[in-house]
Amino acid sequence: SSRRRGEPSQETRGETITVDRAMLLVRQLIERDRARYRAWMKEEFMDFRLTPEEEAFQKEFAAWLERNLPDEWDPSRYRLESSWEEKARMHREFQKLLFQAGYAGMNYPTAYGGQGKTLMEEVLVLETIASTCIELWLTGIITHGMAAPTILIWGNEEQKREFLPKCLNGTHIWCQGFSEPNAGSDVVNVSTRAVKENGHYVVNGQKIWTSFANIADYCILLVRTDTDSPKHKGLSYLLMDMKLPGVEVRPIRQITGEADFNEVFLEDVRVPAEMLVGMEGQGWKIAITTLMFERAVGDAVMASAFLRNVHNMREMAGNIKRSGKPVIQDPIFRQQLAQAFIEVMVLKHHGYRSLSQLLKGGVPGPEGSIGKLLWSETNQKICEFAMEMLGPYSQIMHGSPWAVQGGTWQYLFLRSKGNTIEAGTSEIQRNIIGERVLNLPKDMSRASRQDGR
Amino acid sequence: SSRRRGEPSQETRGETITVDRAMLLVRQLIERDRARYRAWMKEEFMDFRLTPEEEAFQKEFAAWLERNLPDEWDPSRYRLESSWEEKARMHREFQKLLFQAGYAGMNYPTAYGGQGKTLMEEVLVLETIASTCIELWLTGIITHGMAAPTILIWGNEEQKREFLPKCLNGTHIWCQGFSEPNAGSDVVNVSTRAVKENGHYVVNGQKIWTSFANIADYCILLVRTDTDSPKHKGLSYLLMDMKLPGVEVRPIRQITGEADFNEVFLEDVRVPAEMLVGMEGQGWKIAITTLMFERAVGDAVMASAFLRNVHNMREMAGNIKRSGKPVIQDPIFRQQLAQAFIEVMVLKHHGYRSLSQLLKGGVPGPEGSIGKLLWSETNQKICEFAMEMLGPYSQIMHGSPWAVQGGTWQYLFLRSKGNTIEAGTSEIQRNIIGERVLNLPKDMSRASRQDGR
Amino acid sequence: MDVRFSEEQVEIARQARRFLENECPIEYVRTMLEDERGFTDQIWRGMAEMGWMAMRMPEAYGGLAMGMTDLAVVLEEMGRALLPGPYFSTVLMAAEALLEAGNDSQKERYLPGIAQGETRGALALQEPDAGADPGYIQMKANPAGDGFSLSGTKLFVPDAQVADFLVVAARTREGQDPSDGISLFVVDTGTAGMSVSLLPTMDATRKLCAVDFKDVQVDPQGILGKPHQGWAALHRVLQRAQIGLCAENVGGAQRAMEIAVEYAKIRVQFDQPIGAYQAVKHRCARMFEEVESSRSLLYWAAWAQDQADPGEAALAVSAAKAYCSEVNRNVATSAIQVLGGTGFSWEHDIHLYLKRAKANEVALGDPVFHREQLVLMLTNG
Amino acid sequence: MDVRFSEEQVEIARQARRFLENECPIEYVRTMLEDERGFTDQIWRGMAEMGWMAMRMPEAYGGLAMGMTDLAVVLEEMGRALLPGPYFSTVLMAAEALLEAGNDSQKERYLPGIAQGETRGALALQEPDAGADPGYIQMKANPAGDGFSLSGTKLFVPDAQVADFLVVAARTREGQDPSDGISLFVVDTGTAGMSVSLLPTMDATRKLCAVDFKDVQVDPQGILGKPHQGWAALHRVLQRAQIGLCAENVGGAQRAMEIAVEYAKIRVQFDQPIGAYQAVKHRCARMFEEVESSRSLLYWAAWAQDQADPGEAALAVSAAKAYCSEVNRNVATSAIQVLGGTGFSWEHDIHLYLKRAKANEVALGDPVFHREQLVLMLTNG
Repeated sequence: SSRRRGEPSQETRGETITVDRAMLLVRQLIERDRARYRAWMKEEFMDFRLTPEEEAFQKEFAAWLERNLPDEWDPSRYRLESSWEEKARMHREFQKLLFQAGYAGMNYPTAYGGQGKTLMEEVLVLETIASTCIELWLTGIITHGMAAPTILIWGNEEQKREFLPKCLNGTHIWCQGFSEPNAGSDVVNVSTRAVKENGHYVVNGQKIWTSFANIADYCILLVRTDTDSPKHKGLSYLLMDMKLPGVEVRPIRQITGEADFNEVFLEDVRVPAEMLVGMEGQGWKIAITTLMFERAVGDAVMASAFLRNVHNMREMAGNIKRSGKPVIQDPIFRQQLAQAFIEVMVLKHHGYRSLSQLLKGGVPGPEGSIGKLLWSETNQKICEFAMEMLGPYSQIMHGSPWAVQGGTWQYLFLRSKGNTIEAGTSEIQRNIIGERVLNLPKDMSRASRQDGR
Repeated sequence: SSRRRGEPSQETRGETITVDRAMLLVRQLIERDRARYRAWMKEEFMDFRLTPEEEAFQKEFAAWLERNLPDEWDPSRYRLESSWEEKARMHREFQKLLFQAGYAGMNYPTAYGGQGKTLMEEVLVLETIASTCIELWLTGIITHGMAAPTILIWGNEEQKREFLPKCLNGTHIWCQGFSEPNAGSDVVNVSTRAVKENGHYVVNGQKIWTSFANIADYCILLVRTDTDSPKHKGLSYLLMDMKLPGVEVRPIRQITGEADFNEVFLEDVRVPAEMLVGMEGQGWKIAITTLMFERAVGDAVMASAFLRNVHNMREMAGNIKRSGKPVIQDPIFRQQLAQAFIEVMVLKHHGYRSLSQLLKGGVPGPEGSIGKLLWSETNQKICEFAMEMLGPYSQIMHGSPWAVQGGTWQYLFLRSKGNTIEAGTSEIQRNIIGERVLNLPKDMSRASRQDGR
Repeated sequence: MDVRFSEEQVEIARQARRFLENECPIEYVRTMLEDERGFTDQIWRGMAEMGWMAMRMPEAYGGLAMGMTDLAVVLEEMGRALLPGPYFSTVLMAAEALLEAGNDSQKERYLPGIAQGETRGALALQEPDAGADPGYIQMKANPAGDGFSLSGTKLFVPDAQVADFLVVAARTREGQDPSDGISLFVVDTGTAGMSVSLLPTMDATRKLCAVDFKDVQVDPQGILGKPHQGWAALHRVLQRAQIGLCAENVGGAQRAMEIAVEYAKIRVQFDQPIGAYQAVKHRCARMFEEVESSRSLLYWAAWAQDQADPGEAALAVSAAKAYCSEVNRNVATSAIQVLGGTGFSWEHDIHLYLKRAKANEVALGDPVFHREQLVLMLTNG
Repeated sequence: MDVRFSEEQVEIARQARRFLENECPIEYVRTMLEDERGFTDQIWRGMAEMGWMAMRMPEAYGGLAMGMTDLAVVLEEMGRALLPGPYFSTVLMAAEALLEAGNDSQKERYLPGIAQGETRGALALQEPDAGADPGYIQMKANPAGDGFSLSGTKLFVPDAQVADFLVVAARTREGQDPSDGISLFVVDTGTAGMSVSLLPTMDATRKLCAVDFKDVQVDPQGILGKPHQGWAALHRVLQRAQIGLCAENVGGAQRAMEIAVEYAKIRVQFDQPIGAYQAVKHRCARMFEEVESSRSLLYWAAWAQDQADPGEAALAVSAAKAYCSEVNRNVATSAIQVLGGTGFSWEHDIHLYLKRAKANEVALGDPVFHREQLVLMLTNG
């Protein structure tokens, strides 16, 4: 078949699909990748190797990236000196460059601006970006990691044609409106209301911890359309234009001093009914499946970014001194460096295992929580080690000539403290593993809840 | 007043005392110590120093111990080669020696065979024993740490005159029958029944994890005398002769290979009614208060024993080699040695703080759980460090000429794994701290229990 | 033996708590984050009136002749309040150095001014290649006339930007061991060739500076103690300053724990307060264990400094500095996790505790350094 | 890239599980604890029939010419079953050394016998002062006639008490670096001057021996590979054996976790199964994370040994050996805590898992050693 993944097919065109149909579709899409994949892989062995084609592609892209990296880019400058407006501009330009060169959306159908290849090529692109300039790409992580995959899998034809190309070519930046002030870890506890009225959803409520809301063009928004159903069944998934009247964004400054998050206040915001993804009541299902797919890809990409940090740490160990001797000569810090490397390798090969599973037709399940725990805790550990290695230099921030490696570690260290909180706390992840993977009983208070999630 | 702590006083003689009266008595007894203490202490400063009298006493006892230690004693031989019969015999002989020299029961009234001094002298004796030959003394830990203090504080005059001298002079060894197979951490879940009948309690049930039951003369036994009251209110505290018909002891072999614990089966055991301590229904209160007092003393004594282990570890580090070089030259193991020392110092000075509180009239509370957590986790950590230091030698057990330090670490390592389980698991201790010290709410399932402990 | 506080100490603590609650609320701390001086004259005067500047000075210089144990009580409260400003640099570093090594005229010149809240000092010690080793001193002081000439760079100098004078440690000769050949100097900050620049630091509640020396001339009156043999005095000064950091750590960790525990009681998730869940409850219990344990070592170290032999005193300091540092860092980090998103926001105060904890951890020897010191002592003794 | 098992590998694992469940139930393991040989002829024959002795041997010697990835699948099952006996010493150490360094006649002499389950070997490597460093080889082999004479002591030699021959690593000259000057020898255990004694060890499922050599003569046929240059071959053998230990660790940890999780579902305390409490639930979740993570590194290391360049292969081995060792130890320890008093009793099997974990942790380089190796590789590369 010459039809590519996610291209409009008879059965989905113009039709609102059900949850089960959508899951089936996801499996079918992956099945096609798998079929192509089988031809490449050595059947006899578990194999971490890239195929020759993959390896050639990776080299080609790395060379392209090397030539095309924007001059103004530098990780600590981008992170610590650029305003959000500058970050948004640089990200859009970078994404546009990627798009024009044919490296954006490797696994998206060509009909929507993608390259019609497999997820494997996409991962190779993302890993390469992560190992050199992840900062530039991070600004688009909701766009590419959440919004576009959701629209591709769950969106109707109009939504796909409207939004996917603009995600891939750098026109749109998206943000994610899931968390609410009174929900916390209890994510389904969404109280933002959407009432259908004259072909619009009228939305009222408040979102919090919304990255990029201050620069985003659109928002993937979880709203409650039904207050009678059990908690997770009354939710719906909207695509909201951030320029609509009634949307107000207030930045939240976090402990790094920067404002990576925002509060979003929604007052009588009129979102056109066509902006509903799937059907009313499917919001939670849509949010959760996309999240699980994203995670399998994210781990390998994260590992690539962390490996760069470990290399930076190794370099730093040769320069920073204790009692006049480079830290790299000290067995204690050598152990830490090794441990950091080991844990990044765990994340990387865990990611490859998940990815392999995904490419071969498996659907990622609750064991994806391991990846969340691994990346967040590994990053925290690397940052702790680096700060210990820095000794008193751990105090000197970006902007001083005495700052080591541009003062990036101080930012990363503080930022990492949010990792075990954002995207589902470690406590929630361990509940998921305990209850949904190991089948341990729920505790009484949560077991007694009605929705029985 | 020339009356010493715990001497029979008008108001308690021959009378069954109530719980509140008993607590009051405890406070009064301590108050007397405190009054004596005030004369010694420097009022101006927090002071860890011993008074000149205390220091002289400590030296005198250390010298005595040095001269009088049984020849046959050697820690690893005592622990790993002696049968329980031999251990019991050696302990009795040692305790008798202590008694004859006037070092047994320093803080017990002379009327009951004690020395009529304060708890401080008792702690000095125990610390000195712990730092040289704790093994000899451990066989009597239930006798001296649980049975005798309980009888002293809660027992009636007859009980005190009958049992205390025999505890102190080495005649009796006691064991503790609290835990039951189906209770686990839920200690109040006692189902061993005692029914009063013709001046006896007829006892039926099963106890588990009973140290020394195989060599003990008597047992402090927690039984249920009332099945209608809430769990912890229907318990009573008996002193049971282990030679009574119907008592059957079966050793439990633990992971070290030795059998330090036993199951005790009780079938129609007729315990005379005079062997009830306090009143029916007071069993839980008696058990818990004694436990808390014991803990405050135990921490400093444990620290003294652990410090000896850290010194052994230091010595070992000079002998064991890695790649031909003594481990003591390796900064990684030096850090571990230091950390072991630090944590023992934490335990020691935590113990001194608790002890000080106790001597000055405070009643130890639920924060005593810290001590339990500290000693158990510190001991586990020291043993882990020592085993890492030993490298492949960690495998070689007592009995081989290649065994390091008599193969004692292997025993200690395995034995230490029980520390966070016995005497209240770490999980239970942290519930106590969370709920009773920090006043955090109970979780729903436990909050919903009737007894509301 | 008596390990409880005397009534006097309890009263000192109570007064300190009251003063700091009034004068150093968290809003004051936040204002001082942005302030280059890092303190107001008003609070400084108030602290002098409380007698805090002179607690350990002899009565001859207006002091109270108290011990480290008493000072630790106050410092614990300062750590709890995250007190910004040059108290630590002036009282625990500069004044202690003068008390240890100064001659009568040097003491006379500086101490009364410090006691009255008019003079501030700092200790220029740490060097760029020293890492966490406060005893690694390579900056040269060369003989010049009947005095010395200082050249080089000192880093991480606390609150030098508001100091009237600096105590400087420099090497006047190469010794047999690193501690031999170190001399101490006292130099007014206006002296030619000295330049002080503020460093941008993560913990902005205690400012750190770089101090450059370029042929800074010190006359004989500026030599503190016997030349070449400054290490012994400096080592004693450092021990007290390290105890000071331990006390701050205990106070800070105590407060961070309280914040987390209070939040755990009121924040509801899945229909019950999060403190009811063992994951949070046991986390809080661990904080309590750690805070109480660090307090036990602090008390030991402070007591040993006042009362025990020098060997035990040094041992206790290194044990406490290693342990209390890690506890404060762990507790502050753990508190953020309990607080969740709230704890990750700039608006909430908990991050200020984490940042001070990290600063205290690496100041005057980090845990790795102090554990190594401990083993040196344990294997020599 | 494809990181799932092939169907063939899944089938190998299934067969191994079935065989070991039948032939190596825990009662068998317990019986072997007390048995000096540590295995029965029956199980050995069965394992040979399964083809496990010869999985990695060339077909010429009766082998299946498979990779480390396939072998790892079987070893994971063996770790799960705590298989006692000389499989590891014979197949992963002695046979691998012959495959790496042996000439045709040496291979011909030993390999077919091993493949058929008739011959057993062991590797005499570790020395008393080596600690965790398997590469610290000081025992001397002096030239004697046209062969060599061996004198010295080897310790911690797995299952030498039932070996027909030993591969011995000894120093034939002092080299520029420690790896230069090492030679390998193959010596039958009956040879005069050699004495083998069983050591009493904590993990009695794998016996360890001390082997004394007193002027043991080795003729030229006993020299394995090029004299003085044995390290390269030995290093490759060690890597595979280390992967073998990783696989055992993953299998053991997996089983220990399952035991703990099952218990947490049925053991009731305070009216609900203990697995409902987060303290236990999250402990179990951590075990799962750790087991899966160790599996990820095991797969990488086994794959890299078969398919990647030698640099990545060595890196992966050290990463996996450090990590999987700690995971198995942690999981077994944690399982005891979940099991409570039951887990502390000899009667329950969990302690056997802890003991094997500790044995595997220190065998062929402990985590500290392998982390140091990693940094050596990362900083040279």
